[in-house]
Amino acid sequence: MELYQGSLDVKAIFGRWLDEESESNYGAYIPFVGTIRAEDNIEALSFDIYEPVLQTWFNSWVKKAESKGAKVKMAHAIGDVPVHTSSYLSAVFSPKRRVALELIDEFVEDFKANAPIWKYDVIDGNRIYAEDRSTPMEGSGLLS
Amino acid sequence: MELYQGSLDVKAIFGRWLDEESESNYGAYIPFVGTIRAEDNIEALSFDIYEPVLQTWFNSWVKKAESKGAKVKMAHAIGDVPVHTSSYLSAVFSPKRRVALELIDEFVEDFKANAPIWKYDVIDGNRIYAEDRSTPMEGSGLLS
Amino acid sequence: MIKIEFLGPISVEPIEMEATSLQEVANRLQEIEAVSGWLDKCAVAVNDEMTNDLTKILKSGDRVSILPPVCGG
Amino acid sequence: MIKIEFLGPISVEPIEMEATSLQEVANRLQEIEAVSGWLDKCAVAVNDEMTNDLTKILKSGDRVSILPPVCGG
Repeated sequence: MELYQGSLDVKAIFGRWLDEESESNYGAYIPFVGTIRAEDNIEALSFDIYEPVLQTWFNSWVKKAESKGAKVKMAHAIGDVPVHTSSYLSAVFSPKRRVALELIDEFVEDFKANAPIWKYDVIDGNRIYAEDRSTPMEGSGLLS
Repeated sequence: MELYQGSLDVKAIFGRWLDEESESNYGAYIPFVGTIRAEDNIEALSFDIYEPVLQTWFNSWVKKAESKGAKVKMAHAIGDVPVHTSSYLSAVFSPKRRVALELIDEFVEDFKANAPIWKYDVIDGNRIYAEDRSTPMEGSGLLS
Repeated sequence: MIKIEFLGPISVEPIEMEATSLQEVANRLQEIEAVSGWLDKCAVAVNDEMTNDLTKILKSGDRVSILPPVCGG
Repeated sequence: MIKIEFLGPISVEPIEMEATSLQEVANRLQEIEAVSGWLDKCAVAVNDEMTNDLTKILKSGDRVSILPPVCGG
Protein backbone atom coordinates (compact mmCIF):
# COMPACT_ATOMS: atom_id res chain seq x y z
CA MET A 1 0.00 0.00 0.00
CA GLU A 2 1.33 3.40 -1.01
CA LEU A 3 0.19 6.85 0.11
CA TYR A 4 1.35 10.03 -1.60
CA GLN A 5 0.98 13.75 -0.91
CA GLY A 6 -1.07 15.12 -3.85
CA SER A 7 -1.78 13.61 -7.28
CA LEU A 8 -0.47 10.15 -8.17
CA ASP A 9 2.14 9.61 -10.87
CA VAL A 10 -0.09 7.00 -12.51
CA LYS A 11 2.29 5.97 -15.30
CA ALA A 12 5.20 5.44 -12.91
CA ILE A 13 3.16 3.39 -10.44
CA PHE A 14 1.46 1.33 -13.19
CA GLY A 15 4.84 0.55 -14.74
CA ARG A 16 6.53 -0.30 -11.46
CA TRP A 17 3.72 -2.69 -10.49
CA LEU A 18 3.98 -4.32 -13.94
CA ASP A 19 7.74 -4.76 -13.43
CA GLU A 20 7.34 -6.07 -9.87
CA GLU A 21 5.15 -8.94 -11.12
CA SER A 22 6.83 -9.49 -14.49
CA GLU A 23 8.15 -12.92 -13.45
CA SER A 24 5.23 -13.92 -11.20
CA ASN A 25 3.40 -15.75 -14.00
CA TYR A 26 0.11 -13.87 -13.61
CA GLY A 27 -1.98 -13.91 -16.79
CA ALA A 28 -4.21 -10.95 -15.93
CA TYR A 29 -3.35 -7.51 -14.52
CA ILE A 30 -6.31 -5.18 -14.02
CA PRO A 31 -5.61 -1.71 -12.65
CA PHE A 32 -8.33 0.76 -11.71
CA VAL A 33 -7.37 4.42 -12.15
CA GLY A 34 -9.55 6.99 -10.37
CA THR A 35 -9.30 10.53 -11.74
CA ILE A 36 -10.86 13.73 -10.39
CA ARG A 37 -13.71 14.90 -12.63
CA ALA A 38 -14.32 18.61 -13.26
CA GLU A 39 -17.84 19.18 -11.93
CA ASP A 40 -19.71 21.56 -9.62
CA ASN A 41 -16.98 24.19 -10.00
CA ILE A 42 -14.46 22.30 -7.91
CA GLU A 43 -10.75 23.06 -8.34
CA ALA A 44 -9.69 19.85 -6.65
CA LEU A 45 -10.77 17.14 -4.27
CA SER A 46 -8.91 16.75 -1.01
CA PHE A 47 -8.47 13.61 1.10
CA ASP A 48 -7.86 12.73 4.74
CA ILE A 49 -6.74 9.17 5.45
CA TYR A 50 -6.57 7.27 8.71
CA GLU A 51 -3.62 5.08 7.87
CA PRO A 52 -3.65 2.46 10.69
CA VAL A 53 -7.19 1.29 9.89
CA LEU A 54 -6.61 1.59 6.14
CA GLN A 55 -3.55 -0.65 6.48
CA THR A 56 -5.57 -3.26 8.39
CA TRP A 57 -8.32 -3.11 5.76
CA PHE A 58 -5.75 -3.51 2.99
CA ASN A 59 -3.97 -6.39 4.75
CA SER A 60 -7.24 -8.31 4.93
CA TRP A 61 -7.59 -7.90 1.15
CA VAL A 62 -4.04 -9.11 0.60
CA LYS A 63 -5.00 -12.31 2.45
CA LYS A 64 -8.32 -12.65 0.63
CA ALA A 65 -6.56 -12.26 -2.74
CA GLU A 66 -3.85 -14.76 -1.75
CA SER A 67 -6.52 -17.35 -0.98
CA LYS A 68 -7.54 -17.08 -4.66
CA GLY A 69 -3.97 -17.16 -5.95
CA ALA A 70 -4.14 -13.43 -6.68
CA LYS A 71 -2.45 -10.24 -5.52
CA VAL A 72 -3.81 -6.74 -4.83
CA LYS A 73 -1.98 -3.41 -4.85
CA MET A 74 -3.14 0.08 -3.99
CA ALA A 75 -2.00 3.69 -4.02
CA HIS A 76 -3.93 6.74 -2.80
CA ALA A 77 -3.39 10.48 -2.57
CA ILE A 78 -3.45 12.52 0.65
CA GLY A 79 -4.43 16.21 0.56
CA ASP A 80 -5.39 18.16 -2.55
CA VAL A 81 -5.72 16.50 -5.97
CA PRO A 82 -6.55 18.91 -8.84
CA VAL A 83 -9.21 18.04 -11.42
CA HIS A 84 -8.05 15.77 -14.27
CA THR A 85 -5.31 14.25 -12.12
CA SER A 86 -5.54 10.94 -10.25
CA SER A 87 -6.15 10.24 -6.56
CA TYR A 88 -6.51 6.47 -6.62
CA LEU A 89 -4.85 3.50 -8.27
CA SER A 90 -5.53 -0.09 -7.35
CA ALA A 91 -4.86 -3.35 -9.14
CA VAL A 92 -5.43 -7.07 -9.12
CA PHE A 93 -2.99 -9.64 -10.53
CA SER A 94 -4.20 -13.20 -11.07
CA PRO A 95 -3.32 -16.29 -13.08
CA LYS A 96 -6.92 -16.37 -14.37
CA ARG A 97 -9.02 -13.59 -15.89
CA ARG A 98 -12.32 -14.52 -14.18
CA VAL A 99 -10.74 -14.25 -10.72
CA ALA A 100 -9.15 -10.92 -11.67
CA LEU A 101 -12.35 -9.44 -13.13
CA GLU A 102 -14.42 -10.42 -10.11
CA LEU A 103 -11.80 -9.39 -7.57
CA ILE A 104 -11.18 -5.89 -8.98
CA ASP A 105 -14.93 -5.22 -8.77
CA GLU A 106 -15.25 -6.43 -5.16
CA PHE A 107 -12.00 -4.74 -4.12
CA VAL A 108 -12.94 -1.32 -5.54
CA GLU A 109 -16.50 -1.48 -4.16
CA ASP A 110 -15.34 -2.52 -0.69
CA PHE A 111 -12.72 0.23 -0.86
CA LYS A 112 -15.42 2.83 -1.58
CA ALA A 113 -17.56 1.54 1.31
CA ASN A 114 -15.00 0.74 3.99
CA ALA A 115 -11.62 2.39 3.46
CA PRO A 116 -11.19 5.13 6.12
CA ILE A 117 -10.74 8.02 3.70
CA TRP A 118 -12.65 11.31 3.78
CA LYS A 119 -13.23 13.41 0.71
CA TYR A 120 -13.63 17.19 0.49
CA ASP A 121 -14.54 19.45 -2.43
CA VAL A 122 -12.07 22.31 -2.85
CA ILE A 123 -13.93 25.44 -4.02
CA ASP A 124 -12.36 28.91 -3.86
CA GLY A 125 -9.66 27.41 -1.68
CA ASN A 126 -12.17 26.13 0.88
CA ARG A 127 -12.36 22.46 1.89
CA ILE A 128 -15.98 21.22 2.11
CA TYR A 129 -16.74 17.67 3.34
CA ALA A 130 -18.43 15.66 0.55
CA GLU A 131 -21.04 14.35 2.98
CA ASP A 132 -23.73 13.59 0.36
CA ARG A 133 -21.32 11.28 -1.53
CA SER A 134 -19.98 9.54 1.58
CA THR A 135 -21.02 6.15 2.97
CA PRO A 136 -21.24 5.13 6.64
CA MET A 137 -18.77 2.30 7.27
CA GLU A 138 -19.92 -1.19 8.31
CA GLY A 139 -21.09 -1.11 11.93
CA SER A 140 -21.91 2.60 11.94
CA GLY A 141 -24.31 3.85 14.62
CA LEU A 142 -22.82 1.63 17.35
CA LEU A 143 -22.54 4.53 19.81
CA SER A 144 -25.84 6.28 18.95
CA MET B 1 -7.98 -0.60 -32.28
CA GLU B 2 -4.27 -1.30 -32.57
CA LEU B 3 -2.53 -4.44 -33.86
CA TYR B 4 1.19 -5.03 -33.39
CA GLN B 5 3.66 -7.63 -34.60
CA GLY B 6 4.85 -9.46 -31.46
CA SER B 7 4.64 -8.44 -27.79
CA LEU B 8 2.89 -5.22 -26.78
CA ASP B 9 4.78 -2.30 -25.22
CA VAL B 10 2.26 -2.21 -22.38
CA LYS B 11 3.66 0.82 -20.55
CA ALA B 12 3.75 2.94 -23.71
CA ILE B 13 0.20 2.05 -24.75
CA PHE B 14 -1.19 2.46 -21.21
CA GLY B 15 0.43 5.89 -20.94
CA ARG B 16 -0.68 7.06 -24.36
CA TRP B 17 -4.29 6.03 -23.70
CA LEU B 18 -4.14 7.89 -20.35
CA ASP B 19 -2.85 11.00 -22.15
CA GLU B 20 -5.43 10.73 -24.95
CA GLU B 21 -8.26 10.94 -22.42
CA SER B 22 -6.61 13.25 -19.91
CA GLU B 23 -9.06 16.09 -20.65
CA SER B 24 -12.11 13.90 -21.36
CA ASN B 25 -13.37 14.10 -17.76
CA TYR B 26 -13.64 10.35 -17.26
CA GLY B 27 -13.49 9.37 -13.58
CA ALA B 28 -12.57 5.71 -14.10
CA TYR B 29 -9.97 4.09 -16.39
CA ILE B 30 -9.77 0.30 -16.19
CA PRO B 31 -7.22 -1.46 -18.40
CA PHE B 32 -6.96 -5.22 -18.71
CA VAL B 33 -3.44 -6.51 -19.42
CA GLY B 34 -3.15 -10.09 -20.71
CA THR B 35 0.28 -11.67 -20.28
CA ILE B 36 1.52 -15.03 -21.54
CA ARG B 37 1.91 -17.51 -18.67
CA ALA B 38 4.74 -20.01 -18.64
CA GLU B 39 3.00 -23.40 -18.62
CA ASP B 40 3.07 -26.72 -20.47
CA ASN B 41 6.62 -26.04 -21.71
CA ILE B 42 5.56 -23.37 -24.16
CA GLU B 43 8.12 -20.81 -25.33
CA ALA B 44 5.48 -18.44 -26.64
CA LEU B 45 1.93 -18.19 -27.81
CA SER B 46 1.28 -17.14 -31.38
CA PHE B 47 -1.78 -15.39 -32.81
CA ASP B 48 -3.57 -15.12 -36.16
CA ILE B 49 -6.08 -12.31 -36.51
CA TYR B 50 -8.74 -11.74 -39.14
CA GLU B 51 -8.71 -7.96 -39.04
CA PRO B 52 -11.86 -7.04 -41.04
CA VAL B 53 -14.19 -8.98 -38.75
CA LEU B 54 -12.25 -7.93 -35.65
CA GLN B 55 -12.67 -4.28 -36.67
CA THR B 56 -16.43 -4.76 -37.10
CA TRP B 57 -16.64 -6.49 -33.70
CA PHE B 58 -14.66 -3.67 -32.10
CA ASN B 59 -16.74 -0.94 -33.77
CA SER B 60 -19.91 -2.43 -32.31
CA TRP B 61 -18.31 -2.19 -28.85
CA VAL B 62 -17.34 1.44 -29.45
CA LYS B 63 -21.02 2.17 -30.11
CA LYS B 64 -22.20 0.11 -27.14
CA ALA B 65 -19.78 1.95 -24.84
CA GLU B 66 -20.80 5.34 -26.26
CA SER B 67 -24.42 4.59 -25.42
CA LYS B 68 -23.31 4.36 -21.76
CA GLY B 69 -21.14 7.50 -21.94
CA ALA B 70 -18.01 5.35 -21.97
CA LYS B 71 -15.12 4.56 -24.31
CA VAL B 72 -13.28 1.32 -25.12
CA LYS B 73 -9.77 0.82 -26.48
CA MET B 74 -7.92 -2.29 -27.51
CA ALA B 75 -4.51 -3.50 -28.63
CA HIS B 76 -3.51 -7.03 -29.64
CA ALA B 77 -0.39 -8.83 -30.79
CA ILE B 78 -0.05 -10.71 -34.10
CA GLY B 79 2.43 -13.59 -34.38
CA ASP B 80 4.68 -14.88 -31.60
CA VAL B 81 4.51 -13.50 -28.06
CA PRO B 82 7.09 -14.97 -25.65
CA VAL B 83 6.09 -16.04 -22.11
CA HIS B 84 5.97 -13.24 -19.52
CA THR B 85 5.27 -10.63 -22.20
CA SER B 86 1.85 -9.25 -23.14
CA SER B 87 -0.40 -10.05 -26.08
CA TYR B 88 -3.52 -8.14 -25.15
CA LEU B 89 -4.41 -4.77 -23.68
CA SER B 90 -7.93 -3.41 -23.54
CA ALA B 91 -9.48 -0.60 -21.52
CA VAL B 92 -12.69 1.11 -20.57
CA PHE B 93 -12.99 4.81 -19.71
CA SER B 94 -16.18 6.03 -18.04
CA PRO B 95 -17.42 8.93 -15.92
CA LYS B 96 -18.73 6.41 -13.38
CA ARG B 97 -16.99 3.46 -11.77
CA ARG B 98 -19.99 1.05 -11.89
CA VAL B 99 -20.32 1.43 -15.65
CA ALA B 100 -16.57 0.94 -16.08
CA LEU B 101 -16.39 -2.15 -13.84
CA GLU B 102 -19.33 -3.82 -15.58
CA LEU B 103 -18.21 -2.87 -19.08
CA ILE B 104 -14.62 -4.14 -18.75
CA ASP B 105 -15.97 -7.53 -17.64
CA GLU B 106 -18.47 -7.80 -20.54
CA PHE B 107 -15.96 -6.44 -23.05
CA VAL B 108 -13.19 -8.89 -22.10
CA GLU B 109 -15.56 -11.87 -21.96
CA ASP B 110 -17.13 -11.06 -25.33
CA PHE B 111 -13.64 -10.56 -26.73
CA LYS B 112 -12.63 -14.06 -25.58
CA ALA B 113 -15.77 -15.57 -27.12
CA ASN B 114 -16.18 -13.63 -30.36
CA ALA B 115 -13.04 -11.83 -31.50
CA PRO B 116 -11.69 -13.61 -34.62
CA ILE B 117 -8.28 -14.44 -33.19
CA TRP B 118 -6.64 -17.88 -33.21
CA LYS B 119 -4.10 -18.96 -30.63
CA TYR B 120 -1.23 -21.41 -31.03
CA ASP B 121 1.21 -22.88 -28.52
CA VAL B 122 4.81 -22.51 -29.64
CA ILE B 123 6.81 -25.57 -28.51
CA ASP B 124 10.25 -26.39 -29.94
CA GLY B 125 9.55 -23.82 -32.64
CA ASN B 126 6.35 -25.57 -33.76
CA ARG B 127 3.00 -23.78 -33.83
CA ILE B 128 0.17 -25.95 -32.42
CA TYR B 129 -3.45 -24.72 -32.55
CA ALA B 130 -4.80 -24.32 -28.97
CA GLU B 131 -8.03 -26.11 -29.92
CA ASP B 132 -8.92 -27.25 -26.39
CA ARG B 133 -8.86 -23.65 -25.12
CA SER B 134 -10.76 -22.20 -28.08
CA THR B 135 -14.46 -21.33 -28.27
CA PRO B 136 -16.76 -21.63 -31.30
CA MET B 137 -18.04 -18.16 -32.21
CA GLU B 138 -21.74 -17.26 -32.02
CA GLY B 139 -23.59 -18.94 -34.87
CA SER B 140 -21.08 -21.75 -35.33
CA GLY B 141 -22.29 -24.90 -37.09
CA LEU B 142 -24.35 -22.98 -39.67
CA LEU B 143 -22.87 -24.94 -42.59
CA SER B 144 -22.76 -28.38 -40.93
CA MET C 1 -18.13 -17.12 -58.80
CA ILE C 2 -18.10 -17.25 -54.95
CA LYS C 3 -14.80 -17.39 -53.09
CA ILE C 4 -14.58 -19.48 -49.90
CA GLU C 5 -11.67 -18.81 -47.55
CA PHE C 6 -10.64 -20.76 -44.46
CA LEU C 7 -9.25 -18.78 -41.55
CA GLY C 8 -6.79 -19.46 -38.72
CA PRO C 9 -5.78 -23.10 -38.23
CA ILE C 10 -7.77 -24.58 -41.15
CA SER C 11 -4.98 -25.22 -43.61
CA VAL C 12 -7.05 -25.37 -46.76
CA GLU C 13 -6.46 -23.08 -49.75
CA PRO C 14 -9.34 -20.81 -50.83
CA ILE C 15 -11.95 -22.46 -53.05
CA GLU C 16 -13.97 -20.87 -55.85
CA MET C 17 -17.42 -22.20 -56.72
CA GLU C 18 -20.74 -21.29 -58.33
CA ALA C 19 -23.43 -20.90 -55.66
CA THR C 20 -26.53 -18.73 -55.13
CA SER C 21 -27.04 -19.32 -51.39
CA LEU C 22 -25.14 -20.32 -48.26
CA GLN C 23 -27.12 -23.56 -48.28
CA GLU C 24 -25.48 -24.46 -51.59
CA VAL C 25 -22.06 -23.60 -50.16
CA ALA C 26 -22.80 -25.80 -47.14
CA ASN C 27 -23.77 -28.75 -49.36
CA ARG C 28 -20.52 -28.46 -51.33
CA LEU C 29 -18.24 -28.00 -48.32
CA GLN C 30 -19.74 -31.04 -46.56
CA GLU C 31 -18.36 -33.14 -49.42
CA ILE C 32 -14.77 -31.93 -48.97
CA GLU C 33 -12.97 -34.17 -46.50
CA ALA C 34 -10.40 -31.62 -45.26
CA VAL C 35 -13.21 -29.19 -44.50
CA SER C 36 -16.27 -31.18 -43.39
CA GLY C 37 -14.91 -32.00 -39.91
CA TRP C 38 -14.54 -28.29 -39.14
CA LEU C 39 -18.04 -27.17 -40.13
CA ASP C 40 -19.95 -27.96 -36.93
CA LYS C 41 -17.68 -25.66 -34.89
CA CYS C 42 -17.17 -22.89 -37.45
CA ALA C 43 -18.94 -19.56 -37.82
CA VAL C 44 -19.49 -17.86 -41.17
CA ALA C 45 -18.99 -14.36 -42.56
CA VAL C 46 -20.09 -13.09 -45.98
CA ASN C 47 -18.03 -10.17 -47.22
CA ASP C 48 -16.64 -9.83 -43.67
CA GLU C 49 -20.04 -9.64 -42.05
CA MET C 50 -21.00 -12.43 -39.63
CA THR C 51 -24.19 -14.27 -40.56
CA ASN C 52 -26.57 -16.84 -39.06
CA ASP C 53 -28.78 -17.10 -42.14
CA LEU C 54 -28.41 -20.22 -44.29
CA THR C 55 -30.92 -18.89 -46.86
CA LYS C 56 -28.72 -15.86 -47.49
CA ILE C 57 -28.56 -15.15 -51.24
CA LEU C 58 -25.07 -14.93 -52.71
CA LYS C 59 -24.05 -13.04 -55.84
CA SER C 60 -20.98 -13.41 -58.00
CA GLY C 61 -17.92 -11.90 -56.33
CA ASP C 62 -19.13 -12.56 -52.79
CA ARG C 63 -16.54 -13.83 -50.34
CA VAL C 64 -17.47 -16.43 -47.68
CA SER C 65 -15.14 -16.81 -44.66
CA ILE C 66 -15.09 -19.89 -42.44
CA LEU C 67 -14.07 -19.00 -38.86
CA PRO C 68 -12.97 -21.85 -36.54
CA PRO C 69 -13.07 -21.63 -32.68
CA VAL C 70 -11.30 -18.54 -31.35
CA CYS C 71 -9.10 -17.71 -28.38
CA GLY C 72 -7.81 -14.16 -28.27
CA GLY C 73 -6.12 -12.47 -25.34
CA MET D 1 -7.94 7.00 31.09
CA ILE D 2 -9.48 6.31 27.64
CA LYS D 3 -8.71 8.62 24.73
CA ILE D 4 -11.46 9.35 22.19
CA GLU D 5 -10.39 10.78 18.83
CA PHE D 6 -12.61 12.10 16.03
CA LEU D 7 -11.47 11.47 12.47
CA GLY D 8 -11.88 13.23 9.14
CA PRO D 9 -14.43 16.04 9.02
CA ILE D 10 -15.47 15.91 12.71
CA SER D 11 -13.67 19.00 14.00
CA VAL D 12 -13.61 18.08 17.66
CA GLU D 13 -10.41 17.82 19.68
CA PRO D 14 -9.60 14.46 21.30
CA ILE D 15 -11.33 13.80 24.63
CA GLU D 16 -10.00 11.86 27.61
CA MET D 17 -12.38 10.10 29.97
CA GLU D 18 -12.66 7.27 32.49
CA ALA D 19 -14.68 4.39 31.03
CA THR D 20 -14.68 0.59 31.29
CA SER D 21 -16.80 -0.24 28.23
CA LEU D 22 -17.85 1.21 24.88
CA GLN D 23 -21.37 1.53 26.30
CA GLU D 24 -20.04 4.03 28.83
CA VAL D 25 -18.23 5.93 26.08
CA ALA D 26 -21.46 6.01 24.08
CA ASN D 27 -23.40 7.42 27.02
CA ARG D 28 -20.87 10.21 27.52
CA LEU D 29 -20.53 11.13 23.84
CA GLN D 30 -24.32 11.35 23.41
CA GLU D 31 -24.22 14.24 25.90
CA ILE D 32 -21.69 16.27 23.89
CA GLU D 33 -23.51 18.51 21.41
CA ALA D 34 -20.71 18.79 18.80
CA VAL D 35 -20.47 14.98 18.70
CA SER D 36 -23.94 13.51 19.27
CA GLY D 37 -25.24 14.37 15.79
CA TRP D 38 -22.44 12.32 14.19
CA LEU D 39 -22.88 9.14 16.20
CA ASP D 40 -25.65 7.44 14.20
CA LYS D 41 -23.51 7.47 11.05
CA CYS D 42 -20.09 6.78 12.60
CA ALA D 43 -18.19 3.53 12.95
CA VAL D 44 -15.84 2.78 15.85
CA ALA D 45 -12.32 1.43 16.21
CA VAL D 46 -10.58 0.51 19.47
CA ASN D 47 -6.79 0.67 19.22
CA ASP D 48 -7.19 0.85 15.41
CA GLU D 49 -9.31 -2.28 15.21
CA MET D 50 -12.89 -1.86 13.94
CA THR D 51 -15.53 -3.14 16.36
CA ASN D 52 -19.27 -3.82 16.42
CA ASP D 53 -19.39 -4.79 20.09
CA LEU D 54 -20.84 -2.23 22.49
CA THR D 55 -20.05 -4.45 25.52
CA LYS D 56 -16.35 -4.38 24.66
CA ILE D 57 -14.30 -3.89 27.84
CA LEU D 58 -11.87 -0.98 27.80
CA LYS D 59 -8.72 -0.64 29.85
CA SER D 60 -6.72 2.43 30.71
CA GLY D 61 -4.65 3.63 27.75
CA ASP D 62 -7.11 2.35 25.13
CA ARG D 63 -7.78 4.62 22.19
CA VAL D 64 -11.28 4.85 20.67
CA SER D 65 -11.60 6.30 17.14
CA ILE D 66 -14.83 7.68 15.73
CA LEU D 67 -15.00 7.26 11.92
CA PRO D 68 -17.58 9.31 9.98
CA PRO D 69 -18.91 8.32 6.49
CA VAL D 70 -16.12 7.64 4.01
CA CYS D 71 -15.52 8.29 0.32
CA GLY D 72 -12.13 7.23 -0.95
CA GLY D 73 -11.12 6.98 -4.56
